Amino acid sequence: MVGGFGLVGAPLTLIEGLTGKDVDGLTIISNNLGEAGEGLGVLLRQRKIQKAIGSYFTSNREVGEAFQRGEIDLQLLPQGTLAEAMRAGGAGIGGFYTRTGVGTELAQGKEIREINGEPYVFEQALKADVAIIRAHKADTLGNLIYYKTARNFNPVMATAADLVIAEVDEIVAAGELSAEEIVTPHLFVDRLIVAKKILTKEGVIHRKRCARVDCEACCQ
Amino acid sequence: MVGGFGLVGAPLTLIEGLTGKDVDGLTIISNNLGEAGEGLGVLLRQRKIQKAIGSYFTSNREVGEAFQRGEIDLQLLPQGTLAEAMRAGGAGIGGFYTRTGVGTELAQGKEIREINGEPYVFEQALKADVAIIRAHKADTLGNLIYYKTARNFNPVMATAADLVIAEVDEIVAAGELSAEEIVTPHLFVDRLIVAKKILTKEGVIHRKRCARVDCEACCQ
Amino acid sequence: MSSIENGVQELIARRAASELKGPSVVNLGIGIPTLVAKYVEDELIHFHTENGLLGVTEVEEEDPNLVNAGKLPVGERVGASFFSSAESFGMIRGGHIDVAILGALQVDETGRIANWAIPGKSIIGVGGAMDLLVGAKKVIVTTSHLTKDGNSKLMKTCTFPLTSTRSVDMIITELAVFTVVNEQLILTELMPGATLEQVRESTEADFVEGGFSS
Amino acid sequence: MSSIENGVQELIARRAASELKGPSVVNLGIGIPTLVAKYVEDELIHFHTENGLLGVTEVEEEDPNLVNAGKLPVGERVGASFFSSAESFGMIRGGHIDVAILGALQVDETGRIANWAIPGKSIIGVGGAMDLLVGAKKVIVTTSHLTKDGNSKLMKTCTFPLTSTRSVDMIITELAVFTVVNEQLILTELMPGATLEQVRESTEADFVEGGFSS
Repeated sequence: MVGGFGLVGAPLTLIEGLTGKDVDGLTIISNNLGEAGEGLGVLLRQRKIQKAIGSYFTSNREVGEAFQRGEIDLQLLPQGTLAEAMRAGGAGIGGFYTRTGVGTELAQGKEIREINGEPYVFEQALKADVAIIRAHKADTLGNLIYYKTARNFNPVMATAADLVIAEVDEIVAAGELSAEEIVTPHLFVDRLIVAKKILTKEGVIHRKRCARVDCEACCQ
Repeated sequence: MVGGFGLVGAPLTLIEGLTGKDVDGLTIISNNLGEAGEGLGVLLRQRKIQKAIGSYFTSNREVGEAFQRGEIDLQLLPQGTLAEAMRAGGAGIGGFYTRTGVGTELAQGKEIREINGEPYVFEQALKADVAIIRAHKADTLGNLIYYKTARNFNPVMATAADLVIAEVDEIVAAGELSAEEIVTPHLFVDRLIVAKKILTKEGVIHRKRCARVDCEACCQ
Repeated sequence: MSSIENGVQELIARRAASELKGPSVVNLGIGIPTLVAKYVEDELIHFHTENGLLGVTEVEEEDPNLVNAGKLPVGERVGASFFSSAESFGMIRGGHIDVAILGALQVDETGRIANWAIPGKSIIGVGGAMDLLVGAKKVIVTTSHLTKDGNSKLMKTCTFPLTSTRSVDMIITELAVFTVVNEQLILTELMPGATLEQVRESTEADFVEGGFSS
Repeated sequence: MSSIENGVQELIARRAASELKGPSVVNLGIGIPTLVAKYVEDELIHFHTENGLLGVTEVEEEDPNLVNAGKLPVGERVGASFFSSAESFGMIRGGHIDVAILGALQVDETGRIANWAIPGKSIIGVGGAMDLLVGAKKVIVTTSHLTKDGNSKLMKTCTFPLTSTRSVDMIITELAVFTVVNEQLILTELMPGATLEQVRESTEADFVEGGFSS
């Protein structure tokens, strides 16, 4: 699983790390596959992705091209079903019924069940071996908070993978995040890194230093 | 639906309001029915409750007595299934599969389905006409934040009823609650009142004034 | 985009805006729907975007991490809140959104729409459209009346895959406003400058001529 | 409660505490399990309570709105977080809790437990026990070996309704520690002062005598 809504809230540093790794045959669960040549779009060009499960691959025109060339399998889900399937995976729910998609091509071949007189379609939970996500701040225990609409799929993915790696702007001492405002409690998070590749108004940039005052201590 | 885990996080002022109303035949969805003679326990004594759906009625011995006398119907759900059924109701999910309860008396008569080789039991969503809940602070738009473990079932009930009335310690101006820390966005909340009956170390007390500095303005 | 096209879009957006009454929570789709917000002044109308924000407002200072579902920069109003995609679609599917304003590629004569896929092209994107159609209490479609080739978008039957079996409640084009009652299109209003003849000629779908004002 | 009973409970709780290794997240049930926390010093062990708190610690200043699942006042440690019941049980069912320590009324010889209902009495409470049994990675039962009437709680078959079809991983009583392997009880340890004879006499369930230390 890879967090983000397009590039917003995507773990760009971790994705870059993956582009440098000798892996292939990946199944990626993510709303999109980045943009052409950005974010997950780089992994697509490298043909490391065998299958993608998401809701809106249209944001990267190269996905459709790769699909037509038979280079990638795509599984399309309505965006709410995608989010809910991850939540189910993370919360130990095996599957659920939603009205979304009933009577459309995306419900073809899926079980339909009437509940209180309305038709619902059965959808299975989604889980992943690894989730790479983007948060704003982590504390040293791994508690996370997010920044504005960069939250999107990240908190739900944090619950739904065996190994969860979070990329953050800053790591603060335990106790600095209020117990009431923590969105992802630390039990969901396995590893932390500080973001080096970030989304700005001018596009994706590399930064040598992270946002910490004592940057030297954390970024070499 | 009535929020709270026992008396903790229960909307005691609203419950008291209900005890003074000429209603009966209520179906109450709540983890417990208060304690003997406290919270929902008062409604029980008044025999206003026809049916209760919850997970732990043991905390009020009078529930078992009323049940044995045939004065009340009880539907018992595992606590996680209860919470999840409300979440499903609020999120437009018709029903879901959980492993919880499989092979026990609480799954009797319910559909069992195998998913990835494991048996799961089907549970239907729960919705209510009205939810009365307890929060810590509301802003004037109806956004809510909670206080410590008084949060419990309140946020999920806020999503699962046609009419949601929240009882709070304080109503602040819109903008005073941070956009990142709001737990219940205002679209879920229909009415607000300031709590007059509160849980303290010394038990449940009435207070004449609320917690606001400008109390006169809000509590006559 | 030509300035005529532009003018048409603004006209439709303004008409859609006048349909909104507070208090209500409104989700705006990509394209014409996004334009609706600037014609709304009622403070009791709150805009929701499915990527996780209630309280969308016009952008003041551009922030790459504060965007709407079309990935365009937006602002947050006082009293806004952020939440995850799972929570956001819980709001949508759970019936907590009063109005969704969506674009459409085609509308059939029962008011059902197609707006996510074109036969012959790879089907690779759906986004939140299907969720909004099942979940929003009221759905308003804003669209140009004709395709670029001059064919009616209001058809007897959609030739593109349907987005939902649910009929929308209202269709607003540059020529007319239709309400949908019992799966039937009712012409309730002519848009400024449009004639009944024009609407009849430009509409393939059967519709009932309601007691409309022009 | 007599001081002997008290001593027995503390003995069991201390033994259960020694089973915990950080980093881990541990959920403590009502009764003896609650006592376990005070014997744990490892800061990498975090206590979870299903009513919505990760980071339970001993109470410093009593707060009526800061309680555990037994509704007893607790404290919150640095780095704690609060969440709703729905999220809390998502953690439990979703496999995010490493260890649950629970009480039991009966344990059968395959390691399954009954701890929520007594036949003949109205069944009016279950709480979170069933969720913890299906969700926690490891389940440890702490219980007195005998009922108040002197009957073995470790039985061939439970006569009370089962809490789950899942076997627990370990049973700790004042007499012995059993691990459960392939649905079989293995005696792995005698508790201080207990003899093998005593365990044999007090245990109705069949068990294997492992290579244990006393």
